[in-house]
Amino acid sequence: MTLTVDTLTVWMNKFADKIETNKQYLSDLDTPIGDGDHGFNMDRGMKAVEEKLSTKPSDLTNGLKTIAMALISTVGGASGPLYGTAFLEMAKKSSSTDNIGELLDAALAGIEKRGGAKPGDKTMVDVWSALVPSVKAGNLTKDKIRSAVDATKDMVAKKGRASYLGERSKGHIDPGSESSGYLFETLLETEGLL
Amino acid sequence: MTLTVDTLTVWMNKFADKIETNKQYLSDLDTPIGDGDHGFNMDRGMKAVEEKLSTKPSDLTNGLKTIAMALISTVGGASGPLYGTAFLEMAKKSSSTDNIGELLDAALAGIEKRGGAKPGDKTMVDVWSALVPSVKAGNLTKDKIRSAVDATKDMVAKKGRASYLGERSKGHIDPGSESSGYLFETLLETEGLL
Amino acid sequence: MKKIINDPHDVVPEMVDGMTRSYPQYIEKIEGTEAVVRSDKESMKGKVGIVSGGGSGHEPTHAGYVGKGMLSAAVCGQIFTSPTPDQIYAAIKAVNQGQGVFLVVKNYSGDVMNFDMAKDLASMDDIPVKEIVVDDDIAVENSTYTQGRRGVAGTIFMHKILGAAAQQGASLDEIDELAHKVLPNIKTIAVALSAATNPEVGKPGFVLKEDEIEYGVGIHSEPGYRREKIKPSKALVEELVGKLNDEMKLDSNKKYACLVNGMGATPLMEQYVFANDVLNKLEEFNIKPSFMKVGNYMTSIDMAGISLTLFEIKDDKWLDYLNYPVETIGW
Amino acid sequence: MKKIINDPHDVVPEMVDGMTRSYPQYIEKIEGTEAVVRSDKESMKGKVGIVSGGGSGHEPTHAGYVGKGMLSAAVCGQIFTSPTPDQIYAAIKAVNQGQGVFLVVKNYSGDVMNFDMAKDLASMDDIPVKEIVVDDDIAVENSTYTQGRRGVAGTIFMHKILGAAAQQGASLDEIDELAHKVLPNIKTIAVALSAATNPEVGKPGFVLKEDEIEYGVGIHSEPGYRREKIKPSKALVEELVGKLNDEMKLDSNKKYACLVNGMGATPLMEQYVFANDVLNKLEEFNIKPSFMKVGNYMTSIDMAGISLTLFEIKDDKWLDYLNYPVETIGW
Ligand SMILES: Nc1ncnc2c1ncn2[C@@H]1O[C@H](COP(=O)(O)OP(=O)(O)O)[C@@H](O)[C@H]1O
Ligand SMILES: Nc1ncnc2c1ncn2[C@@H]1O[C@H](COP(=O)(O)OP(=O)(O)O)[C@@H](O)[C@H]1O
Ligand SMILES: [Mg+2]
Ligand SMILES: [Mg+2]
Ligand SMILES: [Mg+2]
Ligand SMILES: [Mg+2]
Repeated sequence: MTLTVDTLTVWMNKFADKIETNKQYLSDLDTPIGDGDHGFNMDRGMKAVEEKLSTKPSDLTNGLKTIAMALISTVGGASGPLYGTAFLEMAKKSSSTDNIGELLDAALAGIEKRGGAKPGDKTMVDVWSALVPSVKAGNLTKDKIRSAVDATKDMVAKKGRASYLGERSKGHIDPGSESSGYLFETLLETEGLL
Repeated sequence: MTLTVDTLTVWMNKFADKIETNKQYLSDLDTPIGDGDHGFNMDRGMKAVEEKLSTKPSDLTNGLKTIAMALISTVGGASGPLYGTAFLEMAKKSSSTDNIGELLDAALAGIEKRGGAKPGDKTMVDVWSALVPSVKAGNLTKDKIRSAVDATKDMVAKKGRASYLGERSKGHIDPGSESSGYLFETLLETEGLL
Repeated sequence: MKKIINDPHDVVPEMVDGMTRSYPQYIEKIEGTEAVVRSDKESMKGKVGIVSGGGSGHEPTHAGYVGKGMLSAAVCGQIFTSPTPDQIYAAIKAVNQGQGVFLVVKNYSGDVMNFDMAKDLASMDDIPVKEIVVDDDIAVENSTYTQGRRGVAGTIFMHKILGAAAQQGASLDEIDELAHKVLPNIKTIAVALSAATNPEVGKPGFVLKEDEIEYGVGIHSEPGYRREKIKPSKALVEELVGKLNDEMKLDSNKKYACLVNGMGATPLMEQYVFANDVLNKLEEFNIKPSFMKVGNYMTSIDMAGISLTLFEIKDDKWLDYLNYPVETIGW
Repeated sequence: MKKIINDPHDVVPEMVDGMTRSYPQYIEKIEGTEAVVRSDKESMKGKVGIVSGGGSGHEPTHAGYVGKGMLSAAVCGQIFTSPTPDQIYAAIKAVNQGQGVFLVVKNYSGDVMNFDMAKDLASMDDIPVKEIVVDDDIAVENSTYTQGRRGVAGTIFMHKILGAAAQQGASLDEIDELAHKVLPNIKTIAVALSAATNPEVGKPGFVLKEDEIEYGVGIHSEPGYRREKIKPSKALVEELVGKLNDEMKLDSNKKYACLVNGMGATPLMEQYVFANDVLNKLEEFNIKPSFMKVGNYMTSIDMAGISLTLFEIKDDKWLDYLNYPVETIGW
């Protein structure tokens, strides 16, 4: 349950790969209820993260800060400040703990504060708020991730671009939730982390 | 061989009908080697001519002038001033003769002067210059008209919009020649004229 | 997708270079960013800076409105994607003259969050920053529980008015007050004939049938409120002015500015025909706009369609601001 | 065909009404015609009148260039069809102030003949009239035996220069001399991605495949000189600047004005990317344009494509004329 700069790097590289593989799919998810760019946004950001991490940050705090700054300065859109804030809050928190659960708690709080979304608003907050407790409880599974993501499908969006659709946002998975799902999946796949 | 205000009116109404029936075809001819509007231009003009003639001009000169002014002020494009000039020159000439051949001679001279085209330039001048002598000789036929029009097909345009195509203007009938063909056909069909 | 571009990923930097290099008399690039600032630095001296920006694809918005009398800087994000806080922050710093900086943001979560983060950065530098979030698109239901309405073409009226006020020496607080007074009076509604194709995406945001239109679309091909068969311009005007009237209660005793805005692929020919029908319809309300513009002002790449903005001019000073001379590419 | 219009036959009058009613500060209709004249009559007093016109479908050309410092009047023909002599004549009479009237005609048989007939009418009224026939399109081979070259986007430089000279009091003879000096230095070449659809015709002038472009098309969808697969913007610039160079022999010791012109449906985004490539290419010749414009200036209804105009500025006064302030809708 301890995050180190090394496991962080492994995690991020896996996440970057997953995003790259699924960038078209993420953008396709963003097409009916958004503007069709979520995959491209995230891919641009994670490419920058990979590049920055390749210069080997000295410690966990620096690593998290590097990721945050890379995301904030390359992703743009809604997901940039949200993912960026998540890692920035983890960086801040990492001065007092390296427990992944506590770090993710801080990240979630940051996302909620930045975007003002609550669970049920059909945003990445739904996935984060469902899965962070599982991480802390040590019982995160692929199934839990999948169902947290899929749960956004029948929600009516209250925040983000999808909210302009009102009731018609129903029936589509939220793209930011899908990419957040990848973040948790790759966390699960990172050996020696959970 | 005498043109009167009555035969002129019959002729023009027939010509207007023929133009209306074939306006799409004329515009289609104008598409590969022009701008696709010749039929619409002529139809707009001949509708105006019909309307003006319905107020029964007092004599031949007035009739021809009425036609000229209607064409000049409604057709626009290249065909407007050309057909307009043709009838204007006939109007002028009609003070000294009502012989259709002599009138058409004056018309052709006007067209040549206005547009500067010579026979072989793939314009309506080709049809007029081939057929006016036949009218004068009293041996105008449908076949002669058809072949005068068709002869423009293999010419390379030197004047008008089609000239921008150079060699590629070959293989297409000139739209202004086709409409001029209709003018001579309806002349032939007007009883008591030739 | 058939477009005059090079690598789709390079569209934004190449476009920004194209703008700044074609019009060096008005704008220049802020080193290391895709943000542009006025070339005429003299014109900014001692004035509040007005900064706007957002995703690219709405040209001439936003960079086309940078210049004396209008915006001080504009931040060009990726296509249809909010610019990042570091770039917005660079623009804030580039225009700050000690009088503070005012941000004009369109109401999209991305824009709002990125501009907020830039504001946080600026406040660490003790640069006073205030902002307005424009939400003129009435196609979307309003609600305090949701994101609310989108910012669309009416935003250019905000740019114009605040730019004129700043040029004439208004303080940050005065501009803030002006912006919030003006905002509720700007309303916009659009109709699309076809969606935009983001070059990075390579296909249109939605597909309409050969005889179909959609009312209420957003400037990023966000879906609208109704699809139906194409109608004559007069009928489209009937629908759009009707919606605006429901919202604003048009009144012959009031003054209005009117913007007919082409979405990028709609020829001026159609825009003028539409504008003529708008003027006819407003005449039925005994209204003759006090200010009018027709053209491509807030586009959506190559979307075919038109938006109609009405702006109730509550104060004659606002009309002066609209008429105030500017030196920009796009106004 | 999906267009925001009413009856296709009413497009021109409705469009002209839309323009004049939206911008009464610049233009007004000449009673009983589809021609427009400056509203600012004071600005015409004692000056030579500059009249242009042609078929409609090229908006903002021509009516958009009527106003103080530019055209005195513009005559709007049917779509892609020269206006008629009576309308041109009405415009000549409306602007004549006793100093004579100068006509700017584009080289199409229709335009040339109709303007000539109008000149004949005017000479019967003893109004001195001179004219220039613009033929800047280098796509077509030149020859004295044929119609010669077409007049396209470069025409707006002619409008601008003659308008500025007239506003500053040049005589009819001086304007005539200026026009003929300027003319051989303006050259234009275009590339199309899709043809225009004339609303009265209802279908496009030609059809290109999804990945095809055509070089050298005219502004009425006249066919060009070569079709090929779509290429990056850089490669299009290579072709078009190459053609212009063959014609003009670009020279770093000379001054140039440059116009990147969108054909109606091409977004500014693409135009700026293309402009950036043009500037790069000209840099290879060590040329930096002394004057530049990018936008929809001489459109072809809804054609997608771009034209590139280079204008060698042989006299610094020409540059002053280009920069001279105007009050128009479209410049
Ligand atoms: N206010 C918000 N709070 C939390 N998440 C949000 C908010 N707004 C948007 N999102 C998330 O961002 C995702 C969209 O990201 P992206 O497409 O990259 O940005 P944009 O909407 O600006 O194009 C949504 O799917 C949603 O999960
Ligand atoms: N200079 C000319 N002399 C004689 N006829 C001409 C000339 N220019 C064009 N034409 C005729 O006009 C016809 C085209 O007319 P139209 O399509 O109505 O005008 P536009 O070319 O202006 O669209 C051509 O087919 C040709 O016969
Ligand atoms: Mg998105
Ligand atoms: Mg034609
Ligand atoms: Mg986006
Ligand atoms: Mg024509």
